[in-house]
Amino acid sequence: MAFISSGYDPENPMKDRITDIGPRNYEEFYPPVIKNNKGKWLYHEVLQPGVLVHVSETGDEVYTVRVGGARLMSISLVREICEIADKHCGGYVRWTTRNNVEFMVDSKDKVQPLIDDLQGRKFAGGSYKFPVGGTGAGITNIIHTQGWIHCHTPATDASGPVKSVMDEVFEDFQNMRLPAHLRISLACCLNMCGAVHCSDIAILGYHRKPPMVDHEYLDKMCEIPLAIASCPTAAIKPKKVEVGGKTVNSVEVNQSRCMFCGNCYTMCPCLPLADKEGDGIVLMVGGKVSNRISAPKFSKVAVAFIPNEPPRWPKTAETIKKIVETYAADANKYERLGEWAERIGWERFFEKTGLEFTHHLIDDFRDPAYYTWRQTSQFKF
Amino acid sequence: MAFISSGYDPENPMKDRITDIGPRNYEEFYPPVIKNNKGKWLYHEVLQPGVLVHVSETGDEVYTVRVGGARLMSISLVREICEIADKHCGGYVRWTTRNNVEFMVDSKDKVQPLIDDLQGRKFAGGSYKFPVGGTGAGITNIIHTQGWIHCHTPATDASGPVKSVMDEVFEDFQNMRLPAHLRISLACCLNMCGAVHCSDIAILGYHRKPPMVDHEYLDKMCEIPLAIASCPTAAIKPKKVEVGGKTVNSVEVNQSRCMFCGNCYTMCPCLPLADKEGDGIVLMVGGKVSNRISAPKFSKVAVAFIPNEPPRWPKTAETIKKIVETYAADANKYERLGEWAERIGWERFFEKTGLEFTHHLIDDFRDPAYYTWRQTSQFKF
Amino acid sequence: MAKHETPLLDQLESGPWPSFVSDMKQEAESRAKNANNINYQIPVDVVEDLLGVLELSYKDGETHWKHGGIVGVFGYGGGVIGRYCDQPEKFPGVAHFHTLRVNQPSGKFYTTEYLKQLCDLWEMRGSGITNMHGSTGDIIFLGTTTKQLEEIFFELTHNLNQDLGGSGSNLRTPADCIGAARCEYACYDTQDLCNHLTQEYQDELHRPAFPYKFKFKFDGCPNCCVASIARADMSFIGTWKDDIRIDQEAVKAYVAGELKPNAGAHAGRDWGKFDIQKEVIDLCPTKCMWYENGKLEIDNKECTRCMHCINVMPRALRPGKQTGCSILVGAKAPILDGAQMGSLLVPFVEVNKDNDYQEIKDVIEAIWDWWMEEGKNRERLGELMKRQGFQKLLEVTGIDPVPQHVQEPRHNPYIFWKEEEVEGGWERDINEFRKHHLR
Amino acid sequence: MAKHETPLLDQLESGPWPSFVSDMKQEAESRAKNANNINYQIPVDVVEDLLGVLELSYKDGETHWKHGGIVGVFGYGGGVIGRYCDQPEKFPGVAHFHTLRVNQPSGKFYTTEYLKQLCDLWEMRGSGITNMHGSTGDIIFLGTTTKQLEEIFFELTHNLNQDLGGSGSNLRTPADCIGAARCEYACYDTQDLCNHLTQEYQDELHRPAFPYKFKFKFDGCPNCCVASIARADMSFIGTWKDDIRIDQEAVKAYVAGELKPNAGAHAGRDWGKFDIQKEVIDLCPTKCMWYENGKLEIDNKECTRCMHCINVMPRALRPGKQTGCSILVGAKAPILDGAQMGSLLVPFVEVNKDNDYQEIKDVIEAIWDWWMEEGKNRERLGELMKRQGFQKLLEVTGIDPVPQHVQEPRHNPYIFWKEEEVEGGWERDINEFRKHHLR
Ligand code: SRM
Ligand code: SRM
Ligand code: SRM
Ligand code: SRM
Ligand code: SF4
Ligand code: SF4
Ligand code: SF4
Ligand code: SF4
Ligand code: SF4
Ligand code: SF4
Ligand code: SF4
Ligand code: SF4
Repeated sequence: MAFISSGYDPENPMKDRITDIGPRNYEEFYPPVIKNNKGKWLYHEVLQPGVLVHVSETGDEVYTVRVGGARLMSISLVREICEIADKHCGGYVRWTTRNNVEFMVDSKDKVQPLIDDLQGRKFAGGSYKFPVGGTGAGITNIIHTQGWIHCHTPATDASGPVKSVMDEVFEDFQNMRLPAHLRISLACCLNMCGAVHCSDIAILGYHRKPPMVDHEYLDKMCEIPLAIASCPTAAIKPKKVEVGGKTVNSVEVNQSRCMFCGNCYTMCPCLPLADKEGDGIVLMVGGKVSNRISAPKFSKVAVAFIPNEPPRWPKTAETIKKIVETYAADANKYERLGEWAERIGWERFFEKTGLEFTHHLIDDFRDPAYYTWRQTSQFKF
Repeated sequence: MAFISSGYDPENPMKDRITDIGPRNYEEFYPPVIKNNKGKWLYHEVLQPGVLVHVSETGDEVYTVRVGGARLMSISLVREICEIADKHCGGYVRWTTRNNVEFMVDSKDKVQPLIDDLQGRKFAGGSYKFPVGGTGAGITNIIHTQGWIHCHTPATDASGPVKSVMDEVFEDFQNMRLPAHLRISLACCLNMCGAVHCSDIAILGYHRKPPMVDHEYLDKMCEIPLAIASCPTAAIKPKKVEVGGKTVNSVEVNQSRCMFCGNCYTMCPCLPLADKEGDGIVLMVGGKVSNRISAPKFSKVAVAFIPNEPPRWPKTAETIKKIVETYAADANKYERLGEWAERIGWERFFEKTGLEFTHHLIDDFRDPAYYTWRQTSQFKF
Repeated sequence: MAKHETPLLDQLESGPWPSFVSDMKQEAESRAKNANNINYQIPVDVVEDLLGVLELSYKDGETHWKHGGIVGVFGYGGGVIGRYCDQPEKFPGVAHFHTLRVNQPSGKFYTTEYLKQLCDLWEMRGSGITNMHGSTGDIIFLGTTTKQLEEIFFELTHNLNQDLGGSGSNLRTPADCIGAARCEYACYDTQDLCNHLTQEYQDELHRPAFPYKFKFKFDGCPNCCVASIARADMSFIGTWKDDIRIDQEAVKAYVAGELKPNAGAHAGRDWGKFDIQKEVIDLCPTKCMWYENGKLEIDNKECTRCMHCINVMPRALRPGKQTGCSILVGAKAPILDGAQMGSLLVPFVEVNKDNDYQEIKDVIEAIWDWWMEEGKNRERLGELMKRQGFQKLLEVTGIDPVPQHVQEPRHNPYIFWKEEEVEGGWERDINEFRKHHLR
Repeated sequence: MAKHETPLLDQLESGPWPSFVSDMKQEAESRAKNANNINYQIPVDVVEDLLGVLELSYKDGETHWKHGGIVGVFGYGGGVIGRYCDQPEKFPGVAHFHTLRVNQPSGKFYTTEYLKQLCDLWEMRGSGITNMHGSTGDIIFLGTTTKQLEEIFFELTHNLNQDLGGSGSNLRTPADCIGAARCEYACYDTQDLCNHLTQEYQDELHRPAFPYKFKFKFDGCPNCCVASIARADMSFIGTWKDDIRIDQEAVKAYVAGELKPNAGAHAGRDWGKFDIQKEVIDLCPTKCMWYENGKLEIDNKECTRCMHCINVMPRALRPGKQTGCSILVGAKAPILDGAQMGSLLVPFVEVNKDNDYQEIKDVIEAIWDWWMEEGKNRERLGELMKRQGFQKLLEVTGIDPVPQHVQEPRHNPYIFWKEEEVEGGWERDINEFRKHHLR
């Protein structure tokens, strides 16, 4: 492993330095049919799950084949994508906002060969490399975050639960039988790197044990005032502690005020929360971001806790499946999961899905909690 | 004015003392037709504005004639009510939860003479004593409070604005042309002695100047810690002040944090807020308490301030009239004012009523304020 | 001639609505005349001075009443509101001008006999001015002197068999809608429950032991004619569990236009022919009704008992027979942190006269125990609920959480887990942790 | 044979959904083989160690990554997330394992030529593992050593004409929906606005001068395909001012069943014949549409541009021609005080390429000035808005309050009047007051 210089001179970092050039210009990357028809599209159609056509006022058409993928991708896989794009799509490809890959061709006859090629490719372990789907009233790719693969704050993994859940609902990735589209997202901790707070179904990693305090190192590794200020519930106070005969400056956590947000740990590595038994998953449901029919909505907590069950998180996957099936059977056409729950009432949501309603689901966080209680005599038995 | 003893002996207050006997039992006061048919009523009908019939499964009927009244009543007027009740109703009468008076008779032929008698009586000044009305889809009596007639915290009068507004909307007291019933309430200060916070139209007295501090007397007349604790925005701090060469304990008001609630004045008379120019009326609209169709709603601030204009508060009365007329013309049958505003959108409410939307109407009080801002791209131009 | 000129107030005599000014003037005159030779125990010109001080407020745009100070009757901590004029020299008749709160009878029915007794008493020992009624529900005797308070109380209790209502950090005078007495919608006997609890809790009503005021209100059905849901720490709202009773013939009569929709409440305008689809079925908030082959059908399981259909067609529809009430808690006016509606605590409870409403009292007393233990000075129940959480309320009342308790589940995941709920507890050893996770 | 046993991860290879484990294994193998004789600049077994540490987490139920520490490229305060393994001895290949955020092109279109260059660079100087893409939008290079950071940056800028994205208290990498490039609904050119502002604000993107992170996202219409309203401090959502364009012939074709509703998006189930009344008109949130005599009519003044009808009948309905965007501000994830959606600040602004989007920049810069002045450390714009009030936001941006700013007016009357708004000001003399109001 010999070091090879890029040309960068550490002694003289400013030499030839190029900065602030930003990303490549999008125009360089448009396939010709896109370049020629940008802003001129008249309408589209979903021809089959995963396949769209857009028709331009010029008469041009673009056919899009969308495939799912773990967004954690090796360069081998990216190169395979390039190979396919070179073969079928003139060397262009795109990613969607939900980490699917879109192959575009400019005429109908190129579609089927492309699909066949994509569907035919499998990993050694047997899973699809490029399953076609993810359009319309179905389930598309799960937006997710790092989990145990790269982050220091997760309360669950990301890629593993995503794979498990997508396996469970895979048919709905390749079908469009749901009342409306259903978006699942995962965030491995409360930082919620994604739009998890507004998803039809949100899988959220959550801690349930207050931080341990690594007194011996805390003052060396952290800024105590920042650690204290970081806590939204003011659960952290400064404290002098005896460690190995020496008095050190440290902090104390008022455990009963802690709601396990991990913000203190973000600010100070001497306050770790992670714990095998404490950590797990919160399921939230009924959020949305589109402004279609109803305004965007936050997801609501439907299951307060499911333990982490690596490698396949069966209880999480099952519960989601149950919610999806109940929704599929009961909602009206065009009705998002949250709109359905509101129409039938949350009391019916719990009855129909068979999920247990526990005291954890009642809001008790700050003033706005009050607005979620029932301030009317209207309810269903 | 010779003192006449009731029998009470101040030297021996416990002598013959009777306590905790509570109110008179309701049964003593039921007219026979009520006593006989309690719990057996089958249905009712509003025969004309102010006149109801209730029909019992026994075949009995009770006819109710409802009349409006200033709830501030002299005993002369109460005696006159008794006289009427003796004459027409066998010596029974009742008050409603909105301070109207109800005369009940047990057969139809007694109704018209009763109405004629009631409508015929006028005060020397020319106003009705007992105007018949207040039923159904109209405007009934205004719930109100003390104002300048008895309370120490009002920012407006009660009886005066009520008289002025009722004069303005009097036709709707004697008609039932509105889309639904419309309830107006008045509270002379933020303590809101009434259901003003959930009224179709709420007239609220409001201060706009922070309390003055009567340093010289404060420590003598108030408990400083209580005064400080009373302030919901923590605007009050202890302070030592020089008064006439002496240092006294007092408090200081951080004026920019004050929202003029008067709670400090309730706790401490040395913090008066009342001010001729500062005080006036806030108009709130769209509240309701019934659970009919939609859940109960809070009233929303529609006009941030109208100056007090005694004796007839013309701007307040006019503005209310304008709101009523717009609502009457635009709402659907059965639609309460708040339901109407929500259906058409508040942007239309302001457009149609011609009321000005000012920055004061945007919530900025605590966390829940956020939920009243517009979190969607849906709006009307 | 009047004692004080009242050019501003005089302008409130015109117009159709009953003029309180005219009424006060007639009372002032009546006192001045004293046709019945009453031995007035407070100044004869009290009403004139009241008009005078009010006129001054109209001129100044400010009240002329001061803080009350502690006046009352011996042994009671409520029922009297002290009041003093800040211009006593100009208006000596109202220099002291306290109100008494006389506990109204449930339902507010009266015999004239009783009313007249009240008038006689108040004529002699007070201003002769009342509020019929105060916002909480009491009969308000508006203005007397300190010395008369005990006298009035003595006469009330001895001659009128009548007690005072509440004020201060007490249970306040409970109030109810007319209910079963004259309303076909009533799901329980509001008068009886109101009266029973008023009598049961006389001690709480008269002797301040609470952190702040506490109010009960009783509505016979979800129409809420006493506005309980908006202004009672505990609202008892009638409801039912079984099916809405339907008289299909009467439904047809409505559809045919033979019966007036909403019992004629909309008769002031021509709204066109009654349209059951538009006026009832489409407005049902749960969309659980349909009209087919001349029959109205209701999927009662989905009905939230909002009353709309019943209100529109009272001769065809009636609440079910398995009636009781829902209990909502925590409503209050805006001081300090904003107004609150009542929040549903008990979805359904039978209102059982036979066991003296024991289930209901159990809920009341559990709540009081909690509030008296935990409530801060001047903290209403609703505020305590906000501060300690709805969960705590369920805990102290021993009620199981059900989805009915919420309009929607929380949208923040900030769940305050308790140590005993978490496997393995909270105590951990940082050094053990560091074995697997180097610094 | 693999370096580490991964019995748990192996179970994630089965099932239809693409297995990230299989993919990582293929990369591990490819590196081990090194068919192209790459001179790997980080350990060849990096992916094996990554699998190993992940397997350990699956066993332990806890992450094995530590805090980052400050690593980055010279002169930039963002673009790199430092990361260290807490078991470096067991997994030396990932002992340092920093990510780079490579600023994706707007719209996320690529040529394979460019992608292959990225792959080559990342193969030699990094783990060969990426995220396509990160949640904010960047291309994520997942894992390299500190030493390689400058090398990669040098190659990116010199050979790929490509810069890093944002991290830290910076402007974060802006992102957009596909918009006009391939979507008929787009009301403005999201790619151009996204790219333009990214370029314009390179300094803000790379050099932390803000209290905390700040995000832009660009949605071409209210469908919000980049979820801007939920996760951008400033969301630019396309909309229009004039009328929805209607092709009545196409409407008829939908009604006749010749065109598939919602462009075929519901084809997976038999929902029965298309019913324009039920599926479009009744679901319109403002009820501003009706179908009469074979014609669809829209009362456009009442339309709130929710997109539903257009989504259902894209061949018949199109957004108007007078297009632009709404700007909503303050969305964020739940840390610290709860999640926020964007709140409407600018109901409508033209998106004007010709003047380099100056009106939009004016809003952005006014907001930044305020936030940089007043924002506390780690306070997002949304939180500042909550703390100082929406009024303040209007003030600093010079925008007039309009009812469009609120879903509903305040229900508490706690208005913080300013002294200059109140006649006579606030200074008063208590002794003057006491002349009229005795103590
Ligand atoms: C490709 C993509 C944009 C991009 O820049 O990458 C996209 C593309 C389209 N969206 Fe989207 N949406 C895309 C993410 C989203 C998101 C964002 C998200 O989920 O994170 C949303 C908001 C979701 C939410 O509300 O939670 C979104 C909400 C919509 C809606 C509103 C649907 C609703 O019922 O609320 C429509 C309208 C429709 O479906 O008819 C729509 C419609 C469309 C159309 C039909 C627009 C058009 O005419 O081309 C495109 C094809 C839809 C399809 O897949 O059936 N798109 N769309 C994104 C594909 C993601 C994926 O790989 O699955
Ligand atoms: C007499 C009284 C009860 C009492 O104990 O005194 C009463 C009596 C009736 N109410 Fe009420 N309501 C009375 C105050 C109320 C209140 C309380 C208030 O306004 O402070 C409300 C809640 C108002 C609100 O939501 O803001 C109230 C909301 C209703 C409703 C629901 C109306 C709605 O559209 O939301 C009905 C149903 C209806 O009108 O069909 C109703 C119906 C009725 C019926 C029809 C019940 C019956 O079958 O007898 C009674 C005659 C109604 C009429 O006047 O047209 N009553 N009613 C009260 C008369 C007040 C007055 O003098 O005007
Ligand atoms: C007399 C009455 C108004 C009226 O004209 O009818 C009244 C009068 C006063 N109320 Fe009230 N309240 C009256 C019903 C109410 C109601 C309505 C109700 O009970 O249904 C409310 C709203 C409901 C509630 O309790 O939340 C009400 C909410 C308040 C508050 C605010 C309490 C809160 O928690 O937000 C205060 C302030 C306080 O307690 O310091 C208050 C305080 C007062 C005081 C004692 C003023 C004070 O701060 O000392 C007033 C004495 C006025 C006087 O000089 O006579 N009054 N007060 C009502 C009692 C008459 C009766 O007994 O029937
Ligand atoms: C890489 C990425 C997740 C991913 O797997 O895709 C990510 C990863 C991290 N985020 Fe994030 N955030 C990422 C997109 C987001 C998003 C989504 C978005 O931008 O649309 C959000 C929610 C939107 C928002 O900004 O509110 C998000 C909200 C957070 C927060 C909470 C911020 C808040 O104000 O509530 C934190 C906590 C913090 O800043 O300390 C955070 C912090 C972090 C840190 C830096 C952890 C930390 O506390 O130091 C994570 C580093 C993980 C790692 O080791 O690589 N991340 N983070 C995303 C960035 C990739 C990219 O550049 O494309
Ligand atoms: S959600 Fe939390 S654990 Fe997951 S990547 Fe973001 S910061 Fe890390
Ligand atoms: S986890 Fe959150 S609530 Fe708990 S101590 Fe840390 S910062 Fe405070
Ligand atoms: S509302 Fe205020 S001013 Fe009016 S009576 Fe009640 S406490 Fe007094
Ligand atoms: S009026 Fe209210 S906000 Fe102002 S100082 Fe007094 S208690 Fe505080
Ligand atoms: S609340 Fe119901 S029961 Fe009571 S009077 Fe009103 S309608 Fe009748
Ligand atoms: S009571 Fe209300 S919810 Fe029930 S059927 Fe009638 S209208 Fe519908
Ligand atoms: S947000 Fe609108 S314009 Fe952008 S891709 Fe989605 S549907 Fe098209
Ligand atoms: S865009 Fe939405 S609001 Fe406008 S007409 Fe269509 S469905 Fe109605």
